[in-house]
Amino acid sequence: MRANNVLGIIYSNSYDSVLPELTPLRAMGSVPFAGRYRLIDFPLSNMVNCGITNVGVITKGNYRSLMDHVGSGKAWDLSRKRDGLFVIPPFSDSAFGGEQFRSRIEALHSAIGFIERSKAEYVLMCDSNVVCNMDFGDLIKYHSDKGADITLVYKYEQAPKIPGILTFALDASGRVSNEELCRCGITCAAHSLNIFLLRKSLLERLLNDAVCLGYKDFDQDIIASNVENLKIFGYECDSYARTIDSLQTYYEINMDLLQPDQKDALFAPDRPVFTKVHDDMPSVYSHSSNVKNSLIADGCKIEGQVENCVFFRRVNVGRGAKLKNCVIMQDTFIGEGADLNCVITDKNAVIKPDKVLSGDKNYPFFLGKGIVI
Amino acid sequence: MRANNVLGIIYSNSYDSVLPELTPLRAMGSVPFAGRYRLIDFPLSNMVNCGITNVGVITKGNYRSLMDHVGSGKAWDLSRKRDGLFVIPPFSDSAFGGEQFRSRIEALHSAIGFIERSKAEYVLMCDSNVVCNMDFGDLIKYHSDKGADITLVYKYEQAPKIPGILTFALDASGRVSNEELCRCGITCAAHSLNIFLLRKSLLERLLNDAVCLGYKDFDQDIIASNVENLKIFGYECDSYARTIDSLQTYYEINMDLLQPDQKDALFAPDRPVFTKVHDDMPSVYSHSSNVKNSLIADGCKIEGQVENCVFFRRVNVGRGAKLKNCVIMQDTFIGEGADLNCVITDKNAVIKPDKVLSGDKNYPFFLGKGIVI
Amino acid sequence: MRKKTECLAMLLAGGQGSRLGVLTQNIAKPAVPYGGKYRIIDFPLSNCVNSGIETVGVLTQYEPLELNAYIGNGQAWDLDRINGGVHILSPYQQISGTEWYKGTANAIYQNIPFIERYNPEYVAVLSGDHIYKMDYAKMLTFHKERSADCTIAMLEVPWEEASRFGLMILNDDNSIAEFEEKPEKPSSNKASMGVYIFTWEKLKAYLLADEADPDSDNDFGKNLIPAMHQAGERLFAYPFEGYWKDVGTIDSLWEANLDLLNPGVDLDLSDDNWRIYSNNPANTPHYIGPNALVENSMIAGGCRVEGKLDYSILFADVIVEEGAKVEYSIVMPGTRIEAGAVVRYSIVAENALIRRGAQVGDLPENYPDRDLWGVAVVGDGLVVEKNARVKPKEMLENKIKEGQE
Amino acid sequence: MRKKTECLAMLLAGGQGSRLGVLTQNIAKPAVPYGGKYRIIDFPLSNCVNSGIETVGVLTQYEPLELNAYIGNGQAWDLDRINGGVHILSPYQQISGTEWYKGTANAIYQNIPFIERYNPEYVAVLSGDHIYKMDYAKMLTFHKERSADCTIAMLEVPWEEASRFGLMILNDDNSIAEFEEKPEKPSSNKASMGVYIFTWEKLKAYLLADEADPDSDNDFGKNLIPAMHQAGERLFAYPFEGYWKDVGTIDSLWEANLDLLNPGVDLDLSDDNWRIYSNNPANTPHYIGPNALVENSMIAGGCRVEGKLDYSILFADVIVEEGAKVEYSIVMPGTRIEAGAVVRYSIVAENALIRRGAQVGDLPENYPDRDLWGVAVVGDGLVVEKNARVKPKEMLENKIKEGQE
Repeated sequence: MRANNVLGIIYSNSYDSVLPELTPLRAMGSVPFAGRYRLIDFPLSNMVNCGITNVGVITKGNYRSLMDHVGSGKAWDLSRKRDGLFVIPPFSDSAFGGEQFRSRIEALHSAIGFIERSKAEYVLMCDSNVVCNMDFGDLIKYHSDKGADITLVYKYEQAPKIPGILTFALDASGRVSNEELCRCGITCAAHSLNIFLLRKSLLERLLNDAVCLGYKDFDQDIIASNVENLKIFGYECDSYARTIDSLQTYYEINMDLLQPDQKDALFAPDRPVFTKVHDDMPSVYSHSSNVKNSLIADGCKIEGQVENCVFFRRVNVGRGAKLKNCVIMQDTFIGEGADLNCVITDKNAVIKPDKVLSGDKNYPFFLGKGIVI
Repeated sequence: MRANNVLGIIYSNSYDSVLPELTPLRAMGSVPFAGRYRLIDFPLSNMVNCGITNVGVITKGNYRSLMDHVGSGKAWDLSRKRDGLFVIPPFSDSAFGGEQFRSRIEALHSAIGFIERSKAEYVLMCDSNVVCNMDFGDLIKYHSDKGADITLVYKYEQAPKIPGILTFALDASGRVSNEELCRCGITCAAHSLNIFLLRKSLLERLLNDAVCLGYKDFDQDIIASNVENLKIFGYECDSYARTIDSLQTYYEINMDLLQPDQKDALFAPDRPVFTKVHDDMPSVYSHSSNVKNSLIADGCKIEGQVENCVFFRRVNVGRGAKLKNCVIMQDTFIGEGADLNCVITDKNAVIKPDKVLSGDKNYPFFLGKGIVI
Repeated sequence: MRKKTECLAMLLAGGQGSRLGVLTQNIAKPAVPYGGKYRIIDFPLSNCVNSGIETVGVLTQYEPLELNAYIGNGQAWDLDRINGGVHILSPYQQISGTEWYKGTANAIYQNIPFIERYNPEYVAVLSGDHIYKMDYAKMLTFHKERSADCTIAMLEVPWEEASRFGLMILNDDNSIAEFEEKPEKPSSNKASMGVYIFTWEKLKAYLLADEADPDSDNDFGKNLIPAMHQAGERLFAYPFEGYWKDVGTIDSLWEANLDLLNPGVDLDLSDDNWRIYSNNPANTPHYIGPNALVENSMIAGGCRVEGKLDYSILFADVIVEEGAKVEYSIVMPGTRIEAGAVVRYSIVAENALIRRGAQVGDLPENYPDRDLWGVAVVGDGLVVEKNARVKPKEMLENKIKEGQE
Repeated sequence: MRKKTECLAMLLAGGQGSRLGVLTQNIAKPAVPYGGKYRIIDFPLSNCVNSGIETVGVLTQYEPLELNAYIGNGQAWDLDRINGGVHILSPYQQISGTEWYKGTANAIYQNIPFIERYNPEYVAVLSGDHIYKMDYAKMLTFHKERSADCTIAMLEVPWEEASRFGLMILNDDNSIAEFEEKPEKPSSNKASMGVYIFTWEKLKAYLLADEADPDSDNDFGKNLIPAMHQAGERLFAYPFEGYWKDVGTIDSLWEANLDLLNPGVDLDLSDDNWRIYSNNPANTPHYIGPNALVENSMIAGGCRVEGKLDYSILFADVIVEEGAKVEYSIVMPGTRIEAGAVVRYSIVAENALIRRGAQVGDLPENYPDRDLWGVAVVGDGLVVEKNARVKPKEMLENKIKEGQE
């Protein structure tokens, strides 16, 4: 199958609830990450890099900043007459009594018109809270080689602390085996990255059945209960993949990117991660700056000391300020002499001169959007 | 002031309720009109033709087909890095207790973030149910020449049957005068086309006041009650402008376009009306076709008799079928020998062979989307 | 690092198309209007994008202005891509000197740096003057399956016409045994369609060799492909079935247009799965007047028809006034045919004005000596004055005087 | 009918820029990188779009490949417009014959049909090798207010440098009394910036006259504008204040870059109301290593800095290894400076490799005879081998051998 025969579906609101600090005003997909990205850039770029040209982004609430970010899809070369990127706004779906969808099944069903209109044969679904860079071309080939009905991507490691995450055992052929299916989330296990590939006609049938039967849980009612009826295969992701399940992991994953091998794994040069371009000037370091082991996006002006930090666009660090182990989002202003340790600031925060803020590596201090302190 | 100093705002859901037949699944702005257009094309093209490059489209419900139609704004050359076209989805606005907006004031307030971010000095607001082609450049010049605080566009003729439409009297200078302000809607009067031009800072102030004071009615609480405090001028529209207030007027306005002078007035060659391009082939007439006094969009295949009709894209008329005084929307299939008089079909309708349907010029027969009869 | 492109296309749009006379006086041949709303180049461009080829170089050095303006940023064909998209490639100066394209192979040779930017595995070389719908992706699969070095799309033509074409004699496995260039007595009816897919590495080597040969005319058909054949490279013919027409002459252009009105002809432009894109101005639905009579015709947007129309194709914004008659004719955008004028068996170019009582073209049956008869042509922007006459076969290049009543 | 365009811009990007030596060996001068993420042409293009000019013709006949690829469909500058947008205009063949651009005026002359398509009232003619931010809309207002035929942007330069410029002597109303072309003893310090606005009707008439004059060099400064002046047309000088720099030489390019690190220089690239757009690849935030020392520098995306950096500008994806030292230097995209290498007072072009222990450039204080000192340049893609040395003022065009320890 050619990749342009695959329709991409991204949930922009996946597990908003595990990151309440950053998602009151934005969807998971538009959470800033790694200095210049938003989380949705990763699934989107993965799809585009393997040749997928038709992507639907399912939204629920608070998706204005997401729409602002993805725009017409130009940054991913998905601004097209035919196919391209579509943001699918919530729709009062009569099947659910006019309310907005709550579960993954309902979300998909609410986009059923979009899915049906597509001429693609396959559907590839991703979540926004999984930061990964993988070659979906290999996944597509695996699916076809195995003759699978559904292929789901998994990692074998400690499962993220997300309620109801699917963990399972596989037989020698890679097929998800029935008996060892379990839902735990504590020890090392093959856990789903919520990346699913299946034939569009099969998805349509499963969805219609699920709605008729009142199913709510995609993992349980569609995947788990069909392990015998359908050939469900697991595909192990051997490239970079991390799941965000809390502010703590969000912080850790940002910090881990200060290790060059982690950064190089996520930003594989042959699979670039695309994002909206902002035309900031390159960052400027003054005479008094002293920056060590940090990731710095464009447009910053640094006059202070910075160590082990991730800076987003246009961060301003005054003379004599000291930052250590911080994730500082765009347009944050750090006054002269301020001293920050283990702090996450959301956009447009202002730290007045000489303020001292300190969190812990295991419990970073979070400063909300636009807060002046 | 340069037109690119003006921010355009279009209500896509204006008066959905007056056209219930066509708006259960779409916003007023995406109601098909005149063979190949959607109603929003008219305010959008007017704005673009006078040089406005930043337009926000405020939506409420059922706006998927609208988003599909406007896409990234390319058709209006509004797909831009900076400015361009933005669809503003409804947002749970805490000022209104988390519910979606109901009034024009609430709608505008819900888009206040978008309005504030714009660098334009002025705001021009339009509705989607007013079909007009006017030179907004002249309006902008008038506003500036008069030193007006608010300029509203009016027509002097029988007011449309829209509840609460604003009618008023003007003094010799063109200023809306206080004493004769009234709300009627029956006889000839200067009635508002709901096109307003004002300084952005003034709009922001008026909106904030209105929300604080719990105002709901833009016309009454913002325009009428400020006639003395503000210099509110009326600008008479001397070009084509018709207001849709019911299925009946919708039908009439379509039919009136069969008069070449009406059509030429709406489609002024120096102010083209842009719309999404669909790449249909030109329409084909067979040996057995006989078409008189009709407006035919691309992609039709006509083998029957057609008189006084407006055809949208890809209408198929079988041999021996007879259509008179009909508005036939896209992808309608008319079987052989069918006989239709004064019928409006929504998209994808199918009329089986030899069916006879007849409405009246004053009460056309309406066939809903996808109905097979 | 730029990602590898599997296949890019180079479209040879250079020809002046002199056999189209006045129709190509100011525009390159691929920009000639066709089929009510299209231009010839819409076909290869749409084929490319429908086949998944999103990087297209259009090679031209002759009057590219109209073509440039028509192609614009490629948006109409969904080819306004960030990587790739459509690019018009004119000759340019280098430190080592400058030259115009000498031949088709040289045109590609001069653009090797363009091609290499995209790092393609395969390059499709297409000519820009044929009307056809073709899935190049299928041809590429054929090419790959055979590990071919060059695959040539091939069509079986009627034997009696075969001598007008470049022909191929094939072995059983579809590899090419021999070429015959417009032979008097054809021994094959398998004609080359002017559509090639090359393995880029091979093509590049032969382009360099061809350029180094001072005796070469630097032409694909005459030099480069025979050279590959002689050297024993793997050349295959890819069989194509379907509508394919060269529109290089007035007669074939006229015929190819009227083919669209013939239900028996296998060229469906309404197929939603293989759309032919075009770049069209904003125009309204067309209007048919109360006394018009329209039969067997195709009408584009913006037209106003109040007269009689039969077996004709009107492009955008054409006006046919009440009492005017248009039969078996092609009328290009913006032309006006006044009341009482008669246009028959003609091609009228853009923005012409046929005034009252003028007569353009005539019925073949009025010409017992068929050699005197042919399609009449009126060049763009010309005025055919009142009661004037443009004879069959005539090609009007300048204003014509008012005729006698 | 196409709507009237108020003003379109023609950007003269033709120059080979030979004074930039290896830096323009394979690219046109406007494509030379500047300021960490920009190329020279970003400035006039961004000025155009910020001034509301959305139709820009870029005239070039020299190595347009890189420029073409860089400009692409114009999206980076918001110039991927359906009407208008940015178009690269190379010479082409017409029925009447073909020719390369003979001079700046001839380049515009050859593109009259392009200009006329947009039916402009005014045409701005810009040169493509200056760094400046300027609102052409204000200049246009000035032009219109004075009913000028030609307005020339003018900058007051220091008297001691005035003799390097084309100068203007003005009347009280800012109309131009006289021109002085690089005079030895300047009687004015008002220099032309190479930015012109013409009333199109007038410009067209003079272009036609200039073309008809066999003795003309077809140059704006030498022929066309003096001719307008002589004929008594209304020529005005528009005073500009702000940063403006010609980057036509290695020294001025180097200086103009380092100007960005000087807070006293009036060139703010972070102004949100006058953004300078550029076309940049997808790259990550840059990374500063644990032992790096970065001062007074500007660093673009994708870089990895583990060494010492002072008064330098790194373009995208540059690597400075631990122990390497870069001072007072400009390092263009993709270059790698290995451990222990020292780069001082240099411009290193794209994708070069400076190997361990190599030394590029030197401090001026080490050269008592300042004529022997100058900025060192390493051409693109070159390797400076281990311990090799590139002397000040040297311009490395070919691979250099390994040096002695």
